Amino acid sequence: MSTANTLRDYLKPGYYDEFDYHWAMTIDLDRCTGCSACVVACQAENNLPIVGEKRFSERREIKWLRIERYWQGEYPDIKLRFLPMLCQHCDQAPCETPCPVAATYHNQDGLNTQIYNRCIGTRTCAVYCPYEVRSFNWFTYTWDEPLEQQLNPDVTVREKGVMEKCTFCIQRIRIAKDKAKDDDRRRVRDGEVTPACVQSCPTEAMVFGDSKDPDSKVSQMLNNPRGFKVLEDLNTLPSVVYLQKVEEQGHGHG
Amino acid sequence: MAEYQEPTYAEVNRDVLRTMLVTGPKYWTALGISMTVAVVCFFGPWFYQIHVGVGAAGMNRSAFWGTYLSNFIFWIGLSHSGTLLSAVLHITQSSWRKAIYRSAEAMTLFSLVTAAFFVMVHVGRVWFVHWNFPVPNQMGLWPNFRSPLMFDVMAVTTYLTASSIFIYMGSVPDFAAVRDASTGMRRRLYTIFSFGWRGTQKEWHTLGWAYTFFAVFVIPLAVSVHSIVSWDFAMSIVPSLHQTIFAPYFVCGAIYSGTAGIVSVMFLLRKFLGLERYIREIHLDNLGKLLITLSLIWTYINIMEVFTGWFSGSSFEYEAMKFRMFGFYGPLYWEMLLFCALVPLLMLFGKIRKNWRYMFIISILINIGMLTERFLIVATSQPRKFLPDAFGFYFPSPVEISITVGSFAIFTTLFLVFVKWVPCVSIYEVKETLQPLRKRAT
Amino acid sequence: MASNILGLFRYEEDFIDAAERLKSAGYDELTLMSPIPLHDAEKVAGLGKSSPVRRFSLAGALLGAFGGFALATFSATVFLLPTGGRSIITFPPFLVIAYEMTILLGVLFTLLGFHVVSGLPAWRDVPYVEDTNVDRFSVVVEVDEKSDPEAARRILDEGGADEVRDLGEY
Amino acid sequence: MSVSVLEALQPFKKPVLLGLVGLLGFLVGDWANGRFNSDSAPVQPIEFSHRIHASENQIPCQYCHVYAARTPSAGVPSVSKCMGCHQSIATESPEIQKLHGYWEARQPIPWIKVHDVPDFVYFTHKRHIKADLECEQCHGPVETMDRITRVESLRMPWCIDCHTENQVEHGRDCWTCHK
Amino acid sequence: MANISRRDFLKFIGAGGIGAGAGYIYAESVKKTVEFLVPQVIPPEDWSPGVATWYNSLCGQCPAGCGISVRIREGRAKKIEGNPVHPVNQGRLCALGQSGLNALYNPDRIRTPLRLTGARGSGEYEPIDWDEAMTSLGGRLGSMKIQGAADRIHLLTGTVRGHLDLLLARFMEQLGAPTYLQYDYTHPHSLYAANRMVFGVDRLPYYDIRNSDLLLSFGADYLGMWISPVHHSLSYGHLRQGRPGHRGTCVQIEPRMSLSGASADRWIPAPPGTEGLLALAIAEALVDGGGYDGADRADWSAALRPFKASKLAPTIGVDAAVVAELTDAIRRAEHPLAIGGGPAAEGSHGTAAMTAVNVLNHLAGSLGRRGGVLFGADPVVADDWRVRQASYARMMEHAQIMGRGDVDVLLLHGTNPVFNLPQASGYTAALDKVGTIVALSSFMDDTTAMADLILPTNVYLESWGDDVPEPGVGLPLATLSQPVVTRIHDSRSAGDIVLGLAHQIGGELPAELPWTTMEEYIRHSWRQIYSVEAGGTDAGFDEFWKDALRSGVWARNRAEMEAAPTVSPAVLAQAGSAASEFDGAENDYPFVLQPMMTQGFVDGRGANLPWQQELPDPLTSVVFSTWVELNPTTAAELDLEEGDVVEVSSSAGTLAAPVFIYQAIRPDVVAIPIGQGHTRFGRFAEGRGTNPLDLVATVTDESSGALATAATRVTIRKTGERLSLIKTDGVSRDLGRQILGPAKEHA
Repeated sequence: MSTANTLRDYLKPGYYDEFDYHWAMTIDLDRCTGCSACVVACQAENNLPIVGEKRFSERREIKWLRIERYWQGEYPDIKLRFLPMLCQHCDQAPCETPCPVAATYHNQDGLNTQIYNRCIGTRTCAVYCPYEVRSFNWFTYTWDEPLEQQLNPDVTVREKGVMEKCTFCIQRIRIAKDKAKDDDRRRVRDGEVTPACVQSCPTEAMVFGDSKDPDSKVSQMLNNPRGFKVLEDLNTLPSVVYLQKVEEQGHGHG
Repeated sequence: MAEYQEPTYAEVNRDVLRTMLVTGPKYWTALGISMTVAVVCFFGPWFYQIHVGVGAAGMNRSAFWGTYLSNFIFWIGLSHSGTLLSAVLHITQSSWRKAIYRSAEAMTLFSLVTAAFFVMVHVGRVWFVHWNFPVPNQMGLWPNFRSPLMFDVMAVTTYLTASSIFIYMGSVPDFAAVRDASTGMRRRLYTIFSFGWRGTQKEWHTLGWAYTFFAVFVIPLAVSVHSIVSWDFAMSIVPSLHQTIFAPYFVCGAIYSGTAGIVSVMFLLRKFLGLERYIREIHLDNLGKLLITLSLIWTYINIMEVFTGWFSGSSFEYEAMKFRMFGFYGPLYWEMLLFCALVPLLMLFGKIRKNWRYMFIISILINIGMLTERFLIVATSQPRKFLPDAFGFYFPSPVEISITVGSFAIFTTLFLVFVKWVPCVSIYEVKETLQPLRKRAT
Repeated sequence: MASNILGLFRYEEDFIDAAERLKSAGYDELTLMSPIPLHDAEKVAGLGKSSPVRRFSLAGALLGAFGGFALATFSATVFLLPTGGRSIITFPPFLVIAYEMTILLGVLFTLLGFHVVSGLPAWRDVPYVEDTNVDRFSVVVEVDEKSDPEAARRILDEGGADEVRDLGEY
Repeated sequence: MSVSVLEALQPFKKPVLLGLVGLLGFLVGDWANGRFNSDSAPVQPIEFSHRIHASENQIPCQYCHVYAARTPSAGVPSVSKCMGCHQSIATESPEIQKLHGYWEARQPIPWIKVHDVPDFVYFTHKRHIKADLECEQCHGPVETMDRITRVESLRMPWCIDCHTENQVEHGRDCWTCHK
Repeated sequence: MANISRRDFLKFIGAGGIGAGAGYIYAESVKKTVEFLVPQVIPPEDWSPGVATWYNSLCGQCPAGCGISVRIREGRAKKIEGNPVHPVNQGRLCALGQSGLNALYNPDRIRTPLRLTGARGSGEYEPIDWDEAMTSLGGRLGSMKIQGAADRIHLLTGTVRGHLDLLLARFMEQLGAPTYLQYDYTHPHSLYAANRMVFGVDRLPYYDIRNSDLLLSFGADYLGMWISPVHHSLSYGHLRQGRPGHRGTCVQIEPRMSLSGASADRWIPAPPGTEGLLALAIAEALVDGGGYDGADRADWSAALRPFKASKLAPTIGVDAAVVAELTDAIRRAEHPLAIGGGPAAEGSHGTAAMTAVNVLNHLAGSLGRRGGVLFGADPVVADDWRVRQASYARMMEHAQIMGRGDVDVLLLHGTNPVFNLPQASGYTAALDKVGTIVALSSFMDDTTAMADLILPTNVYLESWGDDVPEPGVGLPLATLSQPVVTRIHDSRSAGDIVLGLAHQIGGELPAELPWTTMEEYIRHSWRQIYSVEAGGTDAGFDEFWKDALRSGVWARNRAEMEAAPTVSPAVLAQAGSAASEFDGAENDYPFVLQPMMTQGFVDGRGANLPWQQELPDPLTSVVFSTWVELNPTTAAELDLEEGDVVEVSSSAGTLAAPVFIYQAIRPDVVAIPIGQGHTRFGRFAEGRGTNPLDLVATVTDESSGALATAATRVTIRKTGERLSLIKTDGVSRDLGRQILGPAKEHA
């Protein structure tokens, strides 16, 4: 391709004309019960360390996916609403630009990725992230023997001083692509990739897929009128879309 | 002070060189203490932290930045008037600069060095800190120049280089003076330092021009440096940091604290090196006036910040502001206003402005206030970001506090070393201000 | 064989006058040394209003400006790591880099300029008396067979030099 | 008194030279280590010779490294596989005796890893073999080695260069090879 | 430099040498540590490195009986997910189920048989080998059998279903030991009792939440801990958004908002112990308002007359209007469904309350109907395990026998009564009177720590077995449990131990229990299932068996439902008052205690799993500790803030724990989570928090014998100490930031 075209590409905001895939997730808050199965699924899949009580009390837990709680109203007419919060994989991610060593960047799948072994731990990305979904390894964590045997070999174990975050289970995406290549498919089929959290969700509140494929389940969910993005005003263009909880009107508490 | 007897050229040489060549036990104790403190309070804890991980500090989720960064800003800030002031005054050819600029620039240099230390203390994997520099490497990877932090790296490096050259070139003729006044190894060293300076017209002429150019370069640089430091924060979308006013706010604050710093240093030099004849009320007076102006600007910006924050009425700004003013750190906020906005007003009175002791106290208070300001910027913004469920809290750990203390020791050590290696008052420029030798009118 | 004659002056005017006289007397190998910069003396020494140093500064600044932008652009394109929806070559930040590099190279080149122009460091030994760096003004005349050393000495003496010394050859 | 810088520099000549010599020594030492005590060819528990197997007996690589073509890791042959041949072949050789020792003890052979990439690297033999790479391209002329030796650095630039030359799809994307 | 003096020369040599040494050492120091490439000795055929294989099996974390499929790489279990083809959980799995890995690889597993050396409970054990353990135990049991003292052998297990249960039963029978009890805190005794009473079936019916469009839950935390949470969650998801344009409604009636309460459209904090009355009031309104038109309508309205909402309102704290609304809702709904459980079932008249709920279902016409209560056919494996489920009352009888010293050998397996029975019950003391306590257990828990002999058992991921979930999905199915990894310690599965013992003891036992391994036994048993299904032949069983192993589950593909039983108004009189009575006078003990199971720890069995300990509680985000939930107003009255340590005391006991101010709990109720407060249970659980069951007074529900855990009154005293609760939440209000979506103008 000619230099002129190259230059044009380099000057294009966002660089990509379009992503190969655009992995996206929808979370239906009307289905979500806050049961936290996804949280453990994530911990199991991605080798999140067991940090212990002390670290928790210091607010240094490492969770790529957490459930946020918001109360509405006052007793007795009160509601509790859950909000599963994970990396939103923003297309205009505030966290990517400030990394001085480019340890976090946007790849051709529309994923906001973190390269652990490049990270030097300035923690700027975490400060810039409005969703606060990035976790930092304040220490090197270890697993009591034989707990280390449960570690997932497809995911590396991070050392002290490294930032980490949700990857949409990129290792699963990788395996799926690998499989697709083996049977000479250009693309991964819809439903072939499910991140651990989505897979485990007992109410099927989470849907994951390629939003570029119009027939994919997620694309259909994205059209749902209840859809909204958290902190949409920041124009971070998240890849995670939440479907608003349906509030039954008409009766308060008797 | 009684009427003032202007020193002769010879006296200038004698007095100034004495400060270098004659060293009393007081100096050695001072140096010893500051070095010990630096090792015990700074390097000890730092190596411990490197061993266990940054967790040794008090930072946590939502407050990923802590005192390390706030101290970084503080020291960069403190560095800010030395070189800048010196340059500006050189361009505007105000003669009162000449007695004080050398030590002011030294302050710049050493606060920059201290600041650089904090960058290394801050990062999680300091053993990879060199990845921050655009050096060709076998991985073929380069730093990300889109990052405000990279601006920082570039700016601080440039600033360090520029101001060290600035101060060095300014001292070349004085190095020659030291050379001539000394013998043996020291003489050899200073021969090298002074490039064999003789004071020929060509040398003076070239130096004059070069020096002016340095000054011209340094002024915009200094302004850019602290703007860039402010962008580390302003470029984030964090409420109460994401503000257009931040760059001027930081620059003003920086010059403010820097000038105060100069006053403190002047006081000490004058007291301990017996330079009463060279560092005089006029300097104090002018610096005092400068300080008042800066404090007013600073206060104005602070008020504007609160006003706009309140006026916006957005929950994000509001919560952050509430936390800063009335939260756990509320008292610190008011303390900052007291020290940086109210106390300086005392300098409106000439009596106070011309009194070394008062001015010293005030300048120290101002810098305490500024240190607090930097801390508040870091500690009260992140715990109040966007998602209330993730609101947190940050309190520095013993390691952090000790390292903060140690940083002052590092600065002191460097300065103490400096006064023995470089004439802390510019000999030839002081001479310039004196009456040139004329035939005695009989 | 050449030799250097030094005249040591207490007073600035004498120094200047003596220098001027020597010059008019045709001695043009003069070295005028003073503890502080003296504009009149510089005139005598034949140094104009400006200095070639500024060319170095300009060159450095320009090189820095382009070099800085080039560096940023190059390193952004070695590994394509798109971030935050920005383009690969992003002007605002790269201009900041260019700005800093402008100053950095500007300063360094000025330094270079200083050395080139002033002829420092002085590798070999040159005529010098330490008093000139304290409170004396000194003129060094280099005289050879053609010119008359006596005349030079005389001019210096009459000019009111405290001391006239023959420094011999360098 | 002289103001010559060269003259002033005289006494520093020797220390500087000493320093330079020291530096030179350092480089020599570093090189010597790499040359004479390199970890690219460690001594294996059994002196297994690829030359004999691959070159003299013409056994194809994937006869023993069976998984190479279908899994991420090539896999070393199981002890039973070795025994498959060495029940009968060259049974008296001392090295084979060692093998028998392991087999009778039902113990795996602790081969020392020669081609090793860090934990944060995701490498799959399958893809590379499917891309028609020859084993030699990364492992060197194994069939000539009596003791297996690492010939390529297996460092990132080496990977990147190859990916670039062959224009591997997303071959320069970090997450293609990192995990 | 032409002329180098000798000294200089030496100097240079020295410098060079030192440099070289340094260089060499440096190069050595930066070398990688040696890694090994260890081959298999004999590679298993279905194995290849770097490729994961999935094995389907059975989840043993709670009695819900979900199917799991475990990801194995290089022979190690890496991840547990739901078995996609299992009808109960359809590929999904709860947090606890996924933490199974923590159980398997727990650092505190018992790794070898242990014999007590110190005093009982001292925790001083010596490791012994299996032969010794088996011979000594087998000998002991055998001799007792011969002496005819076998009735002095008791077996107490947790919920054990499927063929392991039958095996244990047969073993005990052959031994001549009549007492084989199962104790499981989660077993809903009063619900069973009510069903027996109303429907005449001793089995849980299938509650078809999935297809209902109005779900009235009387205290049943169906999304959290009630019967089969994952299955209910799936159903819930469908009920909400599964049917386009048709969203089911959920109403939750409970004093403290549970997970289900949070998800409900409407949460009604009826006073504790009055849920039954509310149900009856609704029933009354339903009959009265003509929502029910059975032949026996008159009898019903007569029977229900005392429960008129207007009359009851003061007692049930819910005014008539609400009752009317709910009644209308039921009348309007196509598939109304009422379920009961949790605190409602744990009152002193829990059975009556559950009866009321059943009656409501009957009157709403939900029995035997899609989206209602379905009655399935008999299960494929005999299910008399239910008979062995010991209620509190029965446990007390058992405790008495032990207390009398009439138990010489007590075999324990997979149950923790010391933790799950209130101190007031005196069970622990009775246990101390037992001659020999033998624990078949994987972990050193509170009860195992009392044992004289400990036989380490495999965890479920290492064991053969099967299970018939109750109620499952309303159609006969059985789940197969197979070892997904080779056992990592010197442990054996309970089944194998029993079979081993049978052979040790000898006599007719080996003949009666002819299998040498559990695998063999399970295979044999499934052969029978197959032949029944296949009509008497076992031809083609091997195929069937392969499939079963592959899919991990077998289900009869035709679901025949039984007809809905007829319900007579007489049950109301039979059940008696549905209002709960409490231990402790209201003015001494102003608050009602609600010990609640959290789905992190269930009844405490999950406390030794690090992932569960580090999982923020879904409703409070608290981790690692026990907390006392108070309503904000109550807290204000007692001037308590979050983190203030309070002393909660009942007539039975006292505990101290920090306060957590919970927005959605009745002001007169105090809720404390069960799960923490283990004396012995491994590094992750020990000495952490307190156990609320120690407060529970021994009130029982006569008609079911169940312990009325929600029928104790307590008082609260501020100790003045503070203890900051570890939680992940910052501020749990959205501060008008519209984080949960754009605000909608309310209709």
